[in-house]
Amino acid sequence: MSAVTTHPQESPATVNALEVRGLVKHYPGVKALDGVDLVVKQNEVLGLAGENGAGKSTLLKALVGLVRPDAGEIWVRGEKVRLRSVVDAADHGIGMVFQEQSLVPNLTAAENIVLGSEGAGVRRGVYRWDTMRRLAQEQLDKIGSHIDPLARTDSLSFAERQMVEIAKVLRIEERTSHPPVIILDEPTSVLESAEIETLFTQVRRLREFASVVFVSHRLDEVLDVCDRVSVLRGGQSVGEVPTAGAEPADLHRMMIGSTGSDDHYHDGLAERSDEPARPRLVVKNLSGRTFRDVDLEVHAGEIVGIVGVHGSGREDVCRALFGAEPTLAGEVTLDGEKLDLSGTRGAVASGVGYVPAERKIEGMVGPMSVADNMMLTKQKARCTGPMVVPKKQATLVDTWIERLSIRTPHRGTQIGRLSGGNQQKVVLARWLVAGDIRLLLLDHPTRGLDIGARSEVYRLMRELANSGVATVLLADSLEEAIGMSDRIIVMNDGRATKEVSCPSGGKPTPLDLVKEMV
Amino acid sequence: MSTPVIADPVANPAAEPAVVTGAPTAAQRVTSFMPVIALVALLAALTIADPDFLTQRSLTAAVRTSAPLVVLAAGATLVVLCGGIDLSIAALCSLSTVFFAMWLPDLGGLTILAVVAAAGAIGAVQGIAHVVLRIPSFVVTLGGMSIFSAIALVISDAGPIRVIDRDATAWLNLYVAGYVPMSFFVAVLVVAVVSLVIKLTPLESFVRATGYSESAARLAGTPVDAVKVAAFTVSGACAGLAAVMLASRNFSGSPTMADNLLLPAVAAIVVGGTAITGGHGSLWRSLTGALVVTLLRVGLPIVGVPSAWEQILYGAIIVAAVALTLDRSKVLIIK
Amino acid sequence: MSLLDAGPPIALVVIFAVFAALSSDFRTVGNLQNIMDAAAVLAVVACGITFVLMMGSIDLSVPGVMGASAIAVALLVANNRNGNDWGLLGILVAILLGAGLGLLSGMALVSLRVPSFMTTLGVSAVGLGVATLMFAGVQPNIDDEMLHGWAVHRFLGLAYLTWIAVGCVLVGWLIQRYSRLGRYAYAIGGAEEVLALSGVKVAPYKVAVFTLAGAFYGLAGVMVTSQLSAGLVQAGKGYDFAAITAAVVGGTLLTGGRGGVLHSAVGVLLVTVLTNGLVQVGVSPYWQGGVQGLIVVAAVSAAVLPQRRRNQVTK
Amino acid sequence: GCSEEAGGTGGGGAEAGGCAPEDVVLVGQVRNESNPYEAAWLDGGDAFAEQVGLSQDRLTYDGDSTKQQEQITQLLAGDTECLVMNILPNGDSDTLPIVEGAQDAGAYLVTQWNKPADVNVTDYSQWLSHITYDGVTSGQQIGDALAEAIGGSGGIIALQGILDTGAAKDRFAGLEASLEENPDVELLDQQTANFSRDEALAVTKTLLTKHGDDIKGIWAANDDMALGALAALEQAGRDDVAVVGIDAVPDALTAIGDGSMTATVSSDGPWQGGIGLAIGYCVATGELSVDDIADEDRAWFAEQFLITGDNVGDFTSPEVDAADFECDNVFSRSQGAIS
Ligand SMILES: Nc1ncnc2c1ncn2[C@@H]1O[C@H](COP(=O)(O)OP(=O)(O)OP(=O)(O)O)[C@@H](O)[C@H]1O
Ligand SMILES: Nc1ncnc2c1ncn2[C@@H]1O[C@H](COP(=O)(O)OP(=O)(O)OP(=O)(O)O)[C@@H](O)[C@H]1O
Ligand SMILES: [Mg+2]
Ligand SMILES: [Mg+2]
Repeated sequence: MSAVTTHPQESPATVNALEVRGLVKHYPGVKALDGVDLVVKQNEVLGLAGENGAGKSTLLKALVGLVRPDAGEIWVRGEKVRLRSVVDAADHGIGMVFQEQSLVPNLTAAENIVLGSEGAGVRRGVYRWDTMRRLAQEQLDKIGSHIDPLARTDSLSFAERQMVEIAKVLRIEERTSHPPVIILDEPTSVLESAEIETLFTQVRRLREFASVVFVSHRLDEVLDVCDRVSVLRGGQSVGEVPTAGAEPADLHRMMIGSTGSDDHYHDGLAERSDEPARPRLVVKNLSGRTFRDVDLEVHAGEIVGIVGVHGSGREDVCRALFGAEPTLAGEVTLDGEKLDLSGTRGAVASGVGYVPAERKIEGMVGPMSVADNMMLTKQKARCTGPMVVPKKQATLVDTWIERLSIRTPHRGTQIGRLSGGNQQKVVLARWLVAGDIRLLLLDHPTRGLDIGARSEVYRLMRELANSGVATVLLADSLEEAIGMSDRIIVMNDGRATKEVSCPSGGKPTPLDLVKEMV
Repeated sequence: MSTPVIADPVANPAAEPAVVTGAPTAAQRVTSFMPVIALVALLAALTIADPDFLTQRSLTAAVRTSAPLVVLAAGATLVVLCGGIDLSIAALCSLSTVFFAMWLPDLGGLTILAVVAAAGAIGAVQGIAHVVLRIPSFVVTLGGMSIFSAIALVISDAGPIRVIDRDATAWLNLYVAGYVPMSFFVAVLVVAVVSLVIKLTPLESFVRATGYSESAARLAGTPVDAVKVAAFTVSGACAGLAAVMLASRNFSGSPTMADNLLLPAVAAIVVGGTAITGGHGSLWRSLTGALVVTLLRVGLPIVGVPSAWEQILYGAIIVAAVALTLDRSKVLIIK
Repeated sequence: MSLLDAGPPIALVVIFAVFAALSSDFRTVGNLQNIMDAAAVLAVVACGITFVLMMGSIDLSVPGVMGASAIAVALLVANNRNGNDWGLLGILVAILLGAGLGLLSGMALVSLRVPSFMTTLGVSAVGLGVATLMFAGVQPNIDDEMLHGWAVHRFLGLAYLTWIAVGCVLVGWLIQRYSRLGRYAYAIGGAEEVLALSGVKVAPYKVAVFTLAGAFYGLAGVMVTSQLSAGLVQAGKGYDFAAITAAVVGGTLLTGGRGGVLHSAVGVLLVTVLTNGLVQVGVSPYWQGGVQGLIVVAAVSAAVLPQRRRNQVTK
Repeated sequence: GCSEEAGGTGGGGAEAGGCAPEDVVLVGQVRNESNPYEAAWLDGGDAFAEQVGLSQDRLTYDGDSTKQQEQITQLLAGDTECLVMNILPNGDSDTLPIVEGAQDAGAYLVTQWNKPADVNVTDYSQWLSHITYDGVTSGQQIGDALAEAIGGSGGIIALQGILDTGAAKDRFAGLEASLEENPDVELLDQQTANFSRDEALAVTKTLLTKHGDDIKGIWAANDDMALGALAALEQAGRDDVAVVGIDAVPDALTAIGDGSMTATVSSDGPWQGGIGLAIGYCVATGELSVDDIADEDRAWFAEQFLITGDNVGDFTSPEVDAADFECDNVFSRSQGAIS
């Protein structure tokens, strides 16, 4: 290969921090990586964009030794390497924040931060808690986090845990004398705007002495924080763009290989009938452990967003409406009938659907097939009498795989092997297969979805709404809430404090909402 | 309410041709046959140790012997598939032998049904305690184990009760087609019926989803609690049926009769390759596992392995058998 | 301290108070000493098994390991079977034998990737076989004054063996809190896959935990030999489920990542107080097991009651 | 269709006496080899086998009733024509299926210790004999010895065996009989320690704190429990309590020798291991015919001795005596038929 001979390793000044050539990785039925090339220069922030399943995580995992590529080469600072493990990668100065959170919940934040490279924190196998705390504090200070290092990780909020992850990966700095390469796989998908800002400050600080690879499905973020963006499609590199002057639409075009629509909230599809429909969902004085006296009405065909900061109680309201969180008082009716909230069964039977935020734990059953996951709730749809009819199931599942363009080798593939976005589509499809859904509760339904998939989910939501489904949406971002909702309820400290009308054409700005939220 | 209309998706430019099917690969097929391979290997080894072991009479005796264990293990497999464990099966089986012996004079031919129903009901009570009180099944059934033993001791006045009327269970001692002991036939029938019911209905997804990820199953609206209670009920009923087999074989019921079958039954489940963590496995695997365990229990001493070495070999072989049968692609973390 | 941690101690106090109210024999100093002495062996076993349970594994090897070490120590210290008189060294060797059997469980777990349920069940059988081989039909009785004295001599009212158990709990607690082994065992129960992602090789720690547990069981076998002045193959009979019960009653979760040595120590006391109390109160021997089972279930459900949540997973 | 018998062969009592001595297969089965009494039993069986130039197959079943049945079933599925079995059934309820199995298969069977009272040996042709010790008598003998040791009055506690065994029940009945004779002896408490040394230790400790100095004696249903009780007494610093047991295991004899234990009753393990095989061998080889065995020799109590400090020297090393196993001598230790 000529690239090897022309590799500029002789001139250290221009040597690349990381270079990937022709990386190939097969999974049964999938070519996750199909000859990917990638260059990460010294002191740059490289964005990595691509649809769900494009191979981003696989590529990055190869860079930290978690995935053994079938072919191809990885060069670190002009030196060809073989990465066998995370430790190996760390020794070469490469560290990663994983897409799915990877902290040990029952250890302290400090232990998680130093895990695997305790250094002076452990001497001869004995813990030195003070040192460990100090080491962790140093890392937390770097990112300006005020988390108590000795707090148990499972007592922290999602966003705080994400900060711990970032603090943890920054320990790479202590490990090598070389400028490190730090990989962030969708670090912002669970953060709020203020936290995202902190993170970006940190990423910019990192650029001073390190290289960063940054993955996000929010293309505006990518353009904001990165110097250059490399785009993957179907396991292949399709090009690079400098971010200066680039538009999200340009990136999107490269990602999908054709022109995408600009109106990805599909506002045009929104149909508002003017006849005053009877409200479908009526919630009166609902109280639970973390919320109190919540009133809420959702009409058939309406999308109602609930916004609020962490701890506002909106997730619990959502779970309560599905019978997955105990309520202390209040009344909930669906189309005038009292909803049985003593467990999830009652809600499901009444035509309520719920898509949880923690997809991996609560949304899907990893080792089961796409088909089984899709049919888990609406068993009747694949049965004749008490019997499952494989033919019926196959047709139904394949239809929905196609309708939602779920990228899976086969309906029998384990869902755990799909990319995050495709997993989410299967979870959504679960509520749609029977066509009897009346109320859909969506908790962060687009978390981790690429822009195309997200757009499809939005269109799906619109079409469901148009066919009469009432939707409660806990959006991933304020923009999404505004873009999708007909009305927005603001929650604060467990109470619904404000209702903002949000009709097509008369949308509030994010700032308007933020004012109400704090 | 009609199915929402969804437009055709935009053409999928990077879609790779889907050549893959959901059918198991050759390697997966082999792993699902591993329990049988382990069984055959063990049989071969025993035959080499003592050529007389491989006779029709000897094999018939072995499968006849295994029947209660097969039934016990098959029932408990359901609980294990749901992610729990049932430690009470053996004690419940002992208690059921006492029931059987006590009720037989009054109920006659109906006793079998009555015992199976009673044991099923007791299993259901444990299942309900487990899902309502939210205590781990390990604890509930550990408690159940000692409670059932105590009840059995008290009602039997701490002694065996003779079964005088052997007619009610005489059919269990017949042979199907001249060679297959009826009790084993019944055991296989139970495995087949339960397996089929599960396989052909949504129960399979319910059970596996509950075992792999209970919280996801619950949030998908799966009747997790009902499935668990049902699993415990079947497990209890199977303990009752095993008790009928044991009592008919021993011509008596006794408060400690089956107590020692707990670990062999659980070993049978695991040797069959069912994941003790739930989700993955099957009743067929447990059937094979029970045969392996039975062969080890009776085969080693019969071919002349001395007592101390018998235990050492037993230990080594069950570990080796599990190493062979466990399908690790379905069980990511081995605890 | 969370409610889960507080439940078992409260249950212990309540049960203790109930028995004290019901029986004057129960609330004597002598009986208190007796309870502590009776808890000693179980406490040592529980120390070991707690580390295994913390990892989310299970250990059924107790009967085999204890049996092997009990016979081994009886044959190594001064005894009626052979001329050995190794004293402390013999005790050490017996403990090492226990550790070795634990190592075997651990190695089989990580190298053959067989679940601990099965490897430890297998190792238990192996241990019993080895013990039976060493037993060879003639009961070994110990003449070693020191080992024998551990069960007989008292310090501050408690037998030496009881102090050894207290020492084990202390050491176990220190290991759990201040050693990497202990914390990693805890972490493995919390999220094993994450440790691997962080570049920690889990396998050696798992093996080490089983080895450590085996050493505790070995010591427990030695203690039983000391109490009975004789090496019994059945020295560990019943201690497997008793120790698991104690650990679970104390608040250690079988799914791992929760609980600890102190929790288990409370559980051991609870179980021992129950056994003792039921005899003192005069419950019929037929019913004792049943009543004990009932109270264990009740205690655990009372302990989990305050922290029950909807959609919580109970396995 | 269904049939009664697998594969045809087997069944039916083989004509007694048809076996050449070298064709006889001797099998001894006990619970386990990890206690001295049962290990000695199997050794006794070996000794007899050697005497007739054969070897004994040693089977153990870990005190697991099911496993015992499974082993027997498997054994009987093999060649049974000249099979002689000397079996220790795990409990009363385990005897009948073994007997019926042997009867159907035509193997020669001798059982010991456990037999339901209402099952008659004479109803079977292959079940040659059932031998046991009179548990009521032994329980009573040691009860009396205990009463004497504590001077005829005072409190005692009883450690019961596995509750659902005939031995435990008979022995306890013997104690009750003894208590009637000794009205001043009071049974303060009774608990089960399941024939186990370890459990006896714990239970005794608890009872010692419960009843304190009221306890003058401990009645244990076997020596293992008596030895556990002795350990508990030592740990409690008590040397004023008399202890009695049953079985005459070597450690108990030592304890009686040095005065720490009061009495036990002999059960002669090596003899038991040999005698069952001997009876079977004699019938199998035709030296003895089942029809010639007197009814009172089909189910009988074997001779037993109360062992105290006075006569312990005579019992310290039980030896098998080849003469006991001669065909015309096999019933010489009979104390009469089981009533
Ligand atoms: N362990 C695995 N086994 C089988 N297939 C896999 C495995 N991991 C990934 N794949 C497949 O490889 C492809 C690339 O997945 P990858 O996770 O790299 O996508 P991604 O670009 O990170 O997507 P997302 O944006 O959704 O995170 C997908 O088709 C996925 O199904
Ligand atoms: N200063 C310290 N010194 C020693 N260990 C500490 C210290 N701080 C925290 N730890 C360890 O970190 C763990 C988590 O601390 P925390 O007290 O918050 O948890 P916890 O809920 O009490 O857990 P647990 O009850 O299991 O100990 C503790 O179990 C403890 O072992
Ligand atoms: Mg990804
Ligand atoms: Mg704490």
